[in-house]
Amino acid sequence: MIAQTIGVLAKELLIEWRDRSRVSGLFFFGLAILLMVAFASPSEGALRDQAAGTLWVGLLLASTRALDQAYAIEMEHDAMEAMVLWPVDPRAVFYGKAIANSLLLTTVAIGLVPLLFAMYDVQLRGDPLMLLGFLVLGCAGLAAPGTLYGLVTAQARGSSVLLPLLLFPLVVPCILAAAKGTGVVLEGDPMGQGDSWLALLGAFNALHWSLSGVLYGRIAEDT
Amino acid sequence: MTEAMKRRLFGVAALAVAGAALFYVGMSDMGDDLVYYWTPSELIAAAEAKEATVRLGGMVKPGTLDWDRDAQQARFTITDGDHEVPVHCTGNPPQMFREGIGAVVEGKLGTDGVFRTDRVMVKHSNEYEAPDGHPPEVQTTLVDE
Amino acid sequence: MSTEAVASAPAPTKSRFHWEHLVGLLGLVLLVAGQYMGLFVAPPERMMGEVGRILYTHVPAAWLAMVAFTVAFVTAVAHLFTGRRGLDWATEAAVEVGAMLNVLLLIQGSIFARPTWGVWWTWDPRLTASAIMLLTFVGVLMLRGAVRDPDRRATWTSVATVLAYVNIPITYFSVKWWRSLHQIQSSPETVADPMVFVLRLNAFAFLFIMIWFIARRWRLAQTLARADEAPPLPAQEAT
Amino acid sequence: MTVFATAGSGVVSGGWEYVYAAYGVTWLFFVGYTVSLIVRQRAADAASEDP
Repeated sequence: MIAQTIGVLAKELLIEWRDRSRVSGLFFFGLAILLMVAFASPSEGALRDQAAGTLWVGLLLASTRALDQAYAIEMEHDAMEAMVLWPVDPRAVFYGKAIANSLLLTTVAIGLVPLLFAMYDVQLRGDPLMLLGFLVLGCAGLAAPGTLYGLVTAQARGSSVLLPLLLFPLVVPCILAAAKGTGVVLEGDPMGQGDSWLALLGAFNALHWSLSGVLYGRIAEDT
Repeated sequence: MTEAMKRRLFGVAALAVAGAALFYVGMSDMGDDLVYYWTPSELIAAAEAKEATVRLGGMVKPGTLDWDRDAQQARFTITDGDHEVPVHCTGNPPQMFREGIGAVVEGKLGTDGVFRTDRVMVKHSNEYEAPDGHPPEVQTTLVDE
Repeated sequence: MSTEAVASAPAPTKSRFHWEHLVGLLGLVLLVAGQYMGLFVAPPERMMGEVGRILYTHVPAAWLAMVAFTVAFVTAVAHLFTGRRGLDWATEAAVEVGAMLNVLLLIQGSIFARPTWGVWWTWDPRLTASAIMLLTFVGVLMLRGAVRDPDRRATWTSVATVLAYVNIPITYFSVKWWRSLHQIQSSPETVADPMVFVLRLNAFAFLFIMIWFIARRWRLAQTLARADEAPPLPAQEAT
Repeated sequence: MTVFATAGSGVVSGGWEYVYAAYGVTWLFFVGYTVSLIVRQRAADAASEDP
């Protein structure tokens, strides 16, 4: 199963690499959100305070665009059934795709952070490694349930509304912990709260990465 | 090992991980860091706290509450017995706010030593009591969790 | 497989009497008594005065919304293991009733918050968590509405219900730490004696009424499923 | 709005209108959901009996 997971992951990454427009599209989508929130913000001081939150709202919205399309290629080529008939463990498909989505989102996130520093006038007072930890775990937390629900909503009516409707409330803890944690890293952390948010994020990831893997197999049987 | 057994094993392992994650969140004391507030003594001791948003908790010192309801602001002093910090609050405190009650404020300590906040939280105990009922027994802790 | 189970099941009984009506009636009696006592018999609360009476109708709604979602979780898990259609109907029923109680809970909470905290809404952990809980389960119901194939709909509902449910504790803790102050959960030990009785009375009333709601909603789902799976009679007659 | 007159005293006084509103909304929901169940059940019965 691990070999299969790596196989699926390699296939997904190859597709992304051949058509790099998706990564850059997501990046500019996120950038557009950073800009728009800056226009909506009352003052520059407020901008600084909400920098971390804006980053994560941008990533959350970008993730729905990414996950919407996670199965677009399979849908286009009517390969959904082939994927089930394929002698590949559905869990391998899930983990391969979910890891690919995490990497995609993390790449976008890492690209956006320098722009956030520039546009929102924040500086990094905390540990850069911790910031990286929040970015990776936060993106992974969005990707796990997102990949699962991507499969569900890709085949349901009105999927573009349904995916955010299902995904957003589910990832509230993830977004909250990631945004709060990122904010703490950016602003400095006199009360030492970063570790707790990181732990919460870790627990969220453990919960959803394990459970979604089990449930994905069940869903894939029925598609 | 057969394919079905592997599958079952994976399912059990995944459920164990999920359960452990939930258990960890519920049982560990990592929330303590976050629910944590500083007492006036600790706030005064922590020099680096001048710019970051922190929480300050203590008792509203009797006789210090100056509440201007029309201007929607209040001044009062938070004390822990040893030290006290003057607080300037913009926005109305909740109705149960009064002198001698436990309160936690969230904001920043200015360079002039005044703590500015727009968030006042009253910490009344979780007991529901009849007015002439038994006196509350567990009102010693300011913040229960 | 489940289609056969449905087809071979006995036809719906025509009698108007079902066991759940007894439970519902008991619930109604208890509710009248409990709400009356909450309004006029129980003493006013020490700090919150008369407004504290909202507790007797608010807290049971909160408990029972959680119970309904727990029922949904259990039937969803059972459905994933057995694939029985009846369990899917039960999940649908319990999620809908839970969502209804959750809306009620939020409105009551809002009414409670105004005189005690001075605002209709505050980003209090329990308020926030229950609003998110409502959104997650409304998402489940919407997902159900978006899928026509009954087997697929059943599986997806179960999966979404399981995820929504296991997410509740982690959501609760995250928002608790986000806006970290709220009085801790009241338990019977921290509520004065005469108040516990009224609270329990109302809780049982809500419980029985919830059972009645879920049972009725289950029968509705059953009727709808049978109507859906009935052979297309007009087409057969035409040939 | 008797409730706000005592703001700052630490005890909430009055406020019966809120109590009645909260209890009223409870009954409203229970009755409303019951009605909705009955209406939907009728419609479903009608649909399944004579297609």
